[in-house]
Amino acid sequence: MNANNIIKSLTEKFPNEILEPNVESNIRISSYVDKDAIVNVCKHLLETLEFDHLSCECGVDYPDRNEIEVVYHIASYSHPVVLTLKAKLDRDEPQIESIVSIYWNANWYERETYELYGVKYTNHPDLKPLLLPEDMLGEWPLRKDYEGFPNKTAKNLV
Amino acid sequence: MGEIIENVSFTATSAIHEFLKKTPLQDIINWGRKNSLWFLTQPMGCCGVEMIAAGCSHYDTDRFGIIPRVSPRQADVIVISGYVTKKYLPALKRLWDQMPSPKWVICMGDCSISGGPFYESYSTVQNIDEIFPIDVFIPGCPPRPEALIQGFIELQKKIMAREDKGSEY
Amino acid sequence: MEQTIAPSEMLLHLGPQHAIQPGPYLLDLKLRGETVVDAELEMGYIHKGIEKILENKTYLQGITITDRICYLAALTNNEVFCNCVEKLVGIEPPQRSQYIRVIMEELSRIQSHLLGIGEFSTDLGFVTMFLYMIREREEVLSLIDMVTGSRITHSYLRFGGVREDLPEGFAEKAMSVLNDINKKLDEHEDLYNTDKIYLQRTVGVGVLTAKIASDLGVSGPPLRAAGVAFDIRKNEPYLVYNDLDFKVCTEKEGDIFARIKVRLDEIRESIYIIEQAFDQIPQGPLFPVGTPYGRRTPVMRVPAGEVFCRVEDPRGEMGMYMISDGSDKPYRVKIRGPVFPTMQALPPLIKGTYVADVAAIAASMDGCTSEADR
Amino acid sequence: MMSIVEFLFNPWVRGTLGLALIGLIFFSAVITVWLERKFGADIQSRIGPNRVGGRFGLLQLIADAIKLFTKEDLIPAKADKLLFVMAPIVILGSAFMMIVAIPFGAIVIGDKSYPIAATEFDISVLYLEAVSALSVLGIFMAAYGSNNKYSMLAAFRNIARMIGYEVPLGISIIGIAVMVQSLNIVEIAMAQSPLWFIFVQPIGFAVFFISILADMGRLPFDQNEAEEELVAGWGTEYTGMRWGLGLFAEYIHMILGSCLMVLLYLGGWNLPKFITGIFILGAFAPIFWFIAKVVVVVMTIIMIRWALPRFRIDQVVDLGWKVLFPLSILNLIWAVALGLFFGA
Repeated sequence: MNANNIIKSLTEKFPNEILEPNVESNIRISSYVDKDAIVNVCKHLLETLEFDHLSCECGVDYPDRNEIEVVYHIASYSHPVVLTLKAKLDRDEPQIESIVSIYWNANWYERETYELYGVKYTNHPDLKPLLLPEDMLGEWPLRKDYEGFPNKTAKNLV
Repeated sequence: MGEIIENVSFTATSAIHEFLKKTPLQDIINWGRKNSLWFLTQPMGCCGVEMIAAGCSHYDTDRFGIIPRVSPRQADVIVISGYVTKKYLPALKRLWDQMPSPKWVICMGDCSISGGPFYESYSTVQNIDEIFPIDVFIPGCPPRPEALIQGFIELQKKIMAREDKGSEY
Repeated sequence: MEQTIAPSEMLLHLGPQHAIQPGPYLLDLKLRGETVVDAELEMGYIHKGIEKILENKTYLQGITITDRICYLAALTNNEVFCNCVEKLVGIEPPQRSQYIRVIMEELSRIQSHLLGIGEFSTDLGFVTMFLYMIREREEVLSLIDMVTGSRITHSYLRFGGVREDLPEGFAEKAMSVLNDINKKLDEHEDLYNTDKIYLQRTVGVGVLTAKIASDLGVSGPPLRAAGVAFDIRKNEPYLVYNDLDFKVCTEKEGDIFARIKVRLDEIRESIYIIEQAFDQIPQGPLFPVGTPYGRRTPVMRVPAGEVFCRVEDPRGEMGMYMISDGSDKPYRVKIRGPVFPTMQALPPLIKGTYVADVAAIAASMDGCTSEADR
Repeated sequence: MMSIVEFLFNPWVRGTLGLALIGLIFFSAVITVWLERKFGADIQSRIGPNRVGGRFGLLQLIADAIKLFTKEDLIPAKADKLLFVMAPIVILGSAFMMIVAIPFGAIVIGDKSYPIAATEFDISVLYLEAVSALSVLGIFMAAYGSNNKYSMLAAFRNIARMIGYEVPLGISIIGIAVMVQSLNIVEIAMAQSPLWFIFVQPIGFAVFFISILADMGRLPFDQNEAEEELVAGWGTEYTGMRWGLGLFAEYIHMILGSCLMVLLYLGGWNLPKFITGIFILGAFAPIFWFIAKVVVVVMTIIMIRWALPRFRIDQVVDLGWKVLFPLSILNLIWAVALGLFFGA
């Protein structure tokens, strides 16, 4: 499985949904994906390109662009190529379809992204906070404009 | 007897203990207590690993009569061995309430003393000393097992000198 | 998990404080008699927000924080963080540093596996084995202590190298300790292989097949015990692992016994790697010559860009995704710990087993709550 | 000579001796706990208690007892108070009821031996087995009374296990009773004068040993207080003194079980005649011989505890019904055959 082949296969199958494909090295590829096509792209990756291991899923906040990116790192147990898929979401109302139906272990990653960034995953089986207590929901602490961070320090420290 | 806790009944009378405190008999009781400080196994972070190691062959807290217990009902000392988070604090308070007095708290590691490297985190609780009556602070990140043993010995000294915060019972 | 309980069922909360746990988590079990009907895991009890903290620390300060992601694999956590920064900056540590890193990380793997096997043994009621394992672990820890100056949180790695050179006579001392451990390990394994009760408790219990394991995103020893030879050291070699000869230890069965066997084999394999590394280690500088990188690099600006790095943690695949915006602090750091998916795989795995097996299975997965929570 | 015998048979003297025995049993339980800690430490290459009371930590258990007895006594709000309070007493009581029938050695004067037992009756072995099983009741009371799910699971396990081991235990005892043609434990002990029953019925001994381990709840059969799964088993909600009593009861149970093993299979107090013929030795040697054997058995049990992992509960029941039960039947057939061969 070659990095260029993967990109080729992806862009041929999804000419409009895969944007800015980029081969960083022979084992790292990155690309933007249209947020509505994420499930189909993942299905294609799993079924034809041997990407059977969702390594990681996370959110990144860009307040100046008013965007939240959801980043998927999809790897494989058989070849060393890691594909970084990014989907841009509207920061005011971030919403994307869940990929739990394709990669089972996306479950907790999505719950985590939900409570830390406020990204709503549609079709998620059980979307509720994972790490934080229930009453911290809505603070979205990993967003860049989260206010509670440097202020909530120990009183006897500088 | 301390304050009345709701829904818990006591069978001993406080008068006996008030009387005992004035007599040298309390020294004997304290001797027994200090030599059998059973701590609650409740690892919470890096320090938790060192706490486990302190009970094992190389350091062997059993020499001092200090052994780990799993049930809070039979423990005397709770070692706060890490960052207390907002989510864990209610559980920790409950564990503390479940322990029968006399009971003591040891703060192990910088995280539980002041927050350590995580003092500015959105998820941790600061100033544990306002929540629990802490007798001994063990600095270090994490403190070595020797330091934990020394902390226990300091607690023993405090108990013998009747200066500890735990023996209100 | 359905909260409704049938008349013959019972809801049992294991945790947040319970003896099977290396750190607090809450395992809700629905029991029918001794059989687990349904299970749910709740975590976050020691969630520290490391990702947010890393965004607000300079790169050098970040090394200290990465130590505390998982207290049993501080060196590999350092490694993945330094790897990311080195890739972004475009430097590579000199050969000697790379060998030292390999040696230290393998030592760290040995101590982590020893503790893992020990904790598993104590959950079977095999307390003596736990103490034996810890006894041997202390020897390894004192070796690490000798080089880094601390037992658990080392902050030993620096961008482009390591903080200190190996002390005099380290190789001889290390090899004598490791050979000793090798011998004792044979004894222990003999005990594990012949003890009838141990075999009854482990063989065929908690089977995680290769198909399910890869579906659940599990990596590390639990996956290798199912027969998938997935090891980042081989699949995507970093440092000098290409020059070293080692095999990926796998078993076929995927049960508890196989998981422990894989860990025991990996300890031997790590000892073999360290032996080779001591033979091949060259003399030379610790930091790349001609660059400003050294033991102390207080202010460091990293060119803008993003990188995803993976290393092999004692528990599996440790990944880190770093975005830099050109300042002296990372814009976003995502830590992909190996325990997170492993813990996630626990509730489906324990469904249908007995309560006693819950402890054994949970311990054999070797979870590290601190890392899963971050 | 006869006056000593009459003196010994005086009910008042016997009552006092019985009380002293209870004290001694308590004391021996303390020693056993200490032994377990030191011995366990030795096996685990630790040192064990060595700060309190000299090098060997002799006073460690005294300190533990003082602490336990002065700890706050909590009764959970939702507990069934009567059961909660009574449970440790029942557990301890079942152990003490065993003392009544167990002879702790004998005084041999001339040809006659006078066993040191509180009572001597014809079905004492049956009685011992029945009373020893009572502790299960106590444990169930504790579990139900404390309203704790871990305790409840422990109690269920305990009962499941008891059904598994109690049958083979009984049948292996019947094997001995057939051979001696008596259920009186004194007669059984005396019948082993030249030949111990462990050599006559090795299978029976194996079955009995495993069953009695399960009866005591020692590892590998301590499913009812598996610390790693069920926190502290039935004692999860118990604090201080009450828990301490239960703990002592378990150790007393262990000592008495060892006594039973010595009496039934390991030759009791019997010594060759040329030793007991000497007056002073006859008064003391059988007792020491008996106690020495008990100590060896206790040490073995402690060693087993630190050397083995724990069975799962269904495996214990499997072991009881699929292995021990057929073996005990086999042993019974063997005993009957031997009896017919020699008796006829």
